Amino acid sequence: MADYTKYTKQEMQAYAIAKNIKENQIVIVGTGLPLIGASLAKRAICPSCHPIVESGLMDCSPVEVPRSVGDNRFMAHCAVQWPNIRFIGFEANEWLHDEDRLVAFIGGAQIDPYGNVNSTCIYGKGDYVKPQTRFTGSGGANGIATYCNTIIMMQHQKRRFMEKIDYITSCGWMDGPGGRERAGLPGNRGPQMVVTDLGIMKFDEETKRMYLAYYYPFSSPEMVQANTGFEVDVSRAQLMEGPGPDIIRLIREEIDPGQAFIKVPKE
Amino acid sequence: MADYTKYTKQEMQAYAIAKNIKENQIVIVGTGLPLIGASLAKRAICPSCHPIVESGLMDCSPVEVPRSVGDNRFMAHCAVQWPNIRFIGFEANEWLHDEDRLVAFIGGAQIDPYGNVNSTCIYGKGDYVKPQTRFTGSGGANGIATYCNTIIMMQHQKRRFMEKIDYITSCGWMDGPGGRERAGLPGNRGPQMVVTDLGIMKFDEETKRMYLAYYYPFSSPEMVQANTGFEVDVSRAQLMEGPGPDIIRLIREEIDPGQAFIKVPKE
Amino acid sequence: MNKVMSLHDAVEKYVQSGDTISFGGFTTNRKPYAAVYEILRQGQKDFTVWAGPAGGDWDMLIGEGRVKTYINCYTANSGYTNVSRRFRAAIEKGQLIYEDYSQDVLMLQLHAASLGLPFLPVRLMQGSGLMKYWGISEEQRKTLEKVDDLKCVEIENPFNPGEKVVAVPVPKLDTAIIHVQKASPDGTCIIEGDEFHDVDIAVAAKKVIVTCEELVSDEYIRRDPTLTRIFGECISAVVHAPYGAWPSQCYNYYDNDSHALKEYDKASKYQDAEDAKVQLAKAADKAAKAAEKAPDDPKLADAAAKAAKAAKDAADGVAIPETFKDFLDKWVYSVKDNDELLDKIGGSRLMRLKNEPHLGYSTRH
Amino acid sequence: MNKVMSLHDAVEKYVQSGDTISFGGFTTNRKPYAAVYEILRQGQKDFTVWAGPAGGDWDMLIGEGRVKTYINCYTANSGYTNVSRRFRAAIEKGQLIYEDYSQDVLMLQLHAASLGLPFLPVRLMQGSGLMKYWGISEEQRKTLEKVDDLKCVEIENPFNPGEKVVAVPVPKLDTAIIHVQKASPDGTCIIEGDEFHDVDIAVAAKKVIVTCEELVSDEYIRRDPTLTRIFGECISAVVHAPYGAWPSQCYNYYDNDSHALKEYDKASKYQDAEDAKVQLAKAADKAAKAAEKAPDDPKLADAAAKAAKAAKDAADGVAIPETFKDFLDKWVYSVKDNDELLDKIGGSRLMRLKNEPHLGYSTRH
Repeated sequence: MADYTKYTKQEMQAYAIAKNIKENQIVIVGTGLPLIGASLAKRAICPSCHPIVESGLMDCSPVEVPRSVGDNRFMAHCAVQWPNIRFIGFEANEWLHDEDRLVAFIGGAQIDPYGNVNSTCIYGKGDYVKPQTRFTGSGGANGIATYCNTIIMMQHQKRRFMEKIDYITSCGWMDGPGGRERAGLPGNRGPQMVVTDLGIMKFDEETKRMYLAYYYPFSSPEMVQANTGFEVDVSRAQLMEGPGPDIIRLIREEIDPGQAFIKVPKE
Repeated sequence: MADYTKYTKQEMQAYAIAKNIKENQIVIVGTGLPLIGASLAKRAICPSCHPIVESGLMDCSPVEVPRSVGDNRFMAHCAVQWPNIRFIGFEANEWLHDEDRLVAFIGGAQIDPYGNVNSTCIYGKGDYVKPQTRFTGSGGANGIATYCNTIIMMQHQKRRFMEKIDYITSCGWMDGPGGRERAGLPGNRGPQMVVTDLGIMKFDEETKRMYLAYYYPFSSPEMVQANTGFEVDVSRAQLMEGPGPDIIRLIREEIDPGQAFIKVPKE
Repeated sequence: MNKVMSLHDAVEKYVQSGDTISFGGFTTNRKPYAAVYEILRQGQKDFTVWAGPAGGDWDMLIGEGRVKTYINCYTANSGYTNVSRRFRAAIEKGQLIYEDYSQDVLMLQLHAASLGLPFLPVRLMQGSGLMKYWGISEEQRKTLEKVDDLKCVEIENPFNPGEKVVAVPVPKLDTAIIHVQKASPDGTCIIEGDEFHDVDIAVAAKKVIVTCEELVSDEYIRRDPTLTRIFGECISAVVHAPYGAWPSQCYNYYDNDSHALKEYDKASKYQDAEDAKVQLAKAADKAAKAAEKAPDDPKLADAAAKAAKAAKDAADGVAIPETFKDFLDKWVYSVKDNDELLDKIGGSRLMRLKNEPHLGYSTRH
Repeated sequence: MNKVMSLHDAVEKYVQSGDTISFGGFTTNRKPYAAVYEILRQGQKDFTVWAGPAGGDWDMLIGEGRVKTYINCYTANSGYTNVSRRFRAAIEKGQLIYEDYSQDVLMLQLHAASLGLPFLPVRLMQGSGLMKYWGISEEQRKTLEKVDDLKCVEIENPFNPGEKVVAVPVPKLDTAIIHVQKASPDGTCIIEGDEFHDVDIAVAAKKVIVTCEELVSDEYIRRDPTLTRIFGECISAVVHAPYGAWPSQCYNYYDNDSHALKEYDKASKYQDAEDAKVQLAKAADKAAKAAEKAPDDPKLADAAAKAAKAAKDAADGVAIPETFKDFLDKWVYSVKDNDELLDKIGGSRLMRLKNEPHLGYSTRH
């Protein structure tokens, strides 16, 4: 019989995502880990949440894990198939109406202490026009980071957590307190946390700088600091317990049985 | 047996409308006479035309005469049920693309020699804020008169054809040559003619002032001048022949058998 | 989340006096009349209105003095009443604060609100009275909390130097009310036929009431998501109100009630009995003068006699024509809710209004 | 008017070199690949592109050097290729003139074009690199006839003094190409599932080619006008191209061809054989250095040996991996038209891709 008592880093990360989704929240997910996390939340932790995707598919409950936000796996199992512009309008109006129902997962290649995220390019010896490494660009992330509270998904590596990133694709707290307002962004929205394979960072209410809020059973504050390219306050860090076997069974057998996004090591 | 050799003023007007619709034109119609005219064109004179209405219903071929532009009689028998904003965008893009396929029928309460039309209010002793007589307001007419060539439908009365109208709801040639450009309007669009119960006015290419182009078998250039509140050039007027019995039969028996818009006097 | 509630509770909870409000539908199609009647019954007022192509819906609320500011583009029960009569009377008497936009601009404004745009630039209204004349002056606008300080302003297109375009404000809607064919308890909606501006206002407004012909399950409404139009999280309350658009049309369901629309056309000529007496006296006076001027015209003499009799009958209380107030008493205030209204209309009349599927309307009424 | 024509004739007539062009669909869904292949075959180039959420469609045209200016927000065959590889290589080599907008802004720009707005004000991109960095400088923009002089500009909201918002230009599209489920000869279209930005570009573009899974009669498509999405007069040419979105998905019809998308993912790593040799040599070099640094790691040693062999096999011409050019030769240039492509894909493979109605995708491929 399968052993569900052990879990991988990614499973921990998906569980951390799921635990941070609240009752009745409208959750903007992409594919990959956030989708696994949101599916887990929907099925086991917080069934009242509403997953939506930036292509405009609202209240999704895919049977098989979709590969992209425009995938028919979302489209065939959702409540409404809106064109993208209606999604944009919905996201803007949630802010205009001062509603606090939306939370969004975004990812990126680089992040700075204020939660500004780069998913456009890494300059290397070049610049924006001729970078060393080009990524996809914004997609829906810039708009999401403008109007919504975000949870940022990152791999915890020094070269990703940098004091200064090359390019801000999705705005976090900018340069700290008041930074969003100065840039013309809604000040009452912004990154809430960064969920990585080593822990959960949050942002200090005063300074808006990242600090370690939780580490995992298999990580430690020291590991987090060692893998972060800037000084990170770990003094407030608490241990987050890992998922139980029922959660792991659900991920492996029902949510991602094909291991599209979470690889399970062979026993 | 019914006698189709005689026709009413309104039937002549509907026929005049139909004769001015061209092959493959996209025709913006409202209800009332223009709809009867367009239906006549579609069935007998110019079957390749595409009637559309400002509510967004495209390529309409109603079975029973609709009472309003949002009527289910249009909606159930059209090609596409667009929301109004797509209609607006289509009309703007036809101009942006320099397409010359659109022609629109609009009406009004007052018209001046340059084809500016008032369908908002008559001041009387009051003003715009407290007028003597209030009408519906613009509806789609202002946008149509901005972007499309128009054919204006009017009852030919002195109090309607005025040198100066109280309020311009739908812009014609403004104050004459270059007037539209000066106002910020497309200069290559504007009123093409005014079809009344007494004749067809067109606009002089040089002066943009109205002149009588056609009178009907039952009217005359003198009648037109007598019922026009400003000097109108009738020197170029020609007789337009009336409709044959086949046309009248079609209007009475097939297009508007309920006499919703064209009353037929009892014999 | 189950958002189903009674019409009474939905209107009580989500329509407040002073709200900025917009209704769905188009003149005489899919107008949310059931909710209008409930607002009339409950007494909310002082609305700032962004009326799309409107008809009797707003005419009734204007006639009952519930509208503070009326921002509009077209108000008529087209085909029945060329210009809605209480709307017209209120303006001609100087009793209504109102503003005109063209329909294109107003619909784009509602759409821009749904897209969250900060303002809207258009190439419309230029050269026309719609730009030149303001129903609400800049001074007055500053005193109206719910109205933008400017109706419109000419600005330059930053991408085409020298080109003047028109900027207009984007509405901030408190409340939207729409009537749809099918809705489910979580607020997901199916609109059949033209959606009009209903989706726009449902996204743009803070509070949204949807009344529906059929209340279906959340599972049923998801059977074919290509048919759904509104995300349930936009909706505050779902109310089951069959024939909730009566006497306007509802695509695939029923046709206009032409009898009721004609009744309203006639009744809404007169605000109330007093107004009927005054107007009939005036009409008699006018007819008498016309007859005097042409003493040889027997038709005019006849008309004058008839007008005189109508005026006298009204003055004496012998025969006062049905008025706007009477119409509302009959169809709104004397009935408790939508069920009582349907009983009053009567089952057979409702059946006669039913859509004939092969035609898309009814030939039986 | 009957607008049905062959794919060849439609592309020849309505796609010109130098056109400003946009495709419908979303990354790997309903992308108009059949038309892309025909453009590749016919040789049109120098496109100014307003790419929505793009994938292999534009990656192929970029890889073949057909794109002059690429205005984009996202380019990936998501789930198969994280960043489209010819797009990426072209940028990293400085060979592509490109501009980034956020997806929200770009989609709103296409929408604004469909609405005929003069420009578009948004509350988006503020504070980000998207405003700060311009892929195409103001100077360069002035030399590009089809590109606006400004990427964006901060302006004040005239209705909210002090509020800075971002104005962006509205695209002027020459050509749009979309793939839909059903179209009729007069150009009326049914789109099943999400319409994406397809209706927007069909209204906004001067010339529009629609390829369709099923060509139905003008009468049939009007049976339920609530299902239709595009007015025929927007459309220039209607092309019957079953599986015309292959290897992307088509809602209600077929799933992604994951084999083909994986094949493209691998092949598009290398522009051509020469590029493969260079890249494999570099990879071998890198692996050798890594192994050198950690002489005790058998895994690294193994990887270095494998990389060295691959590089040598490529250099010797013994085994060159499939390249981008090979992929196009195989699936595009060696076939004459869509029919030949379907034969090459093979009937059974097409059947395996077919949508399973109860799921909305295929489990058989």
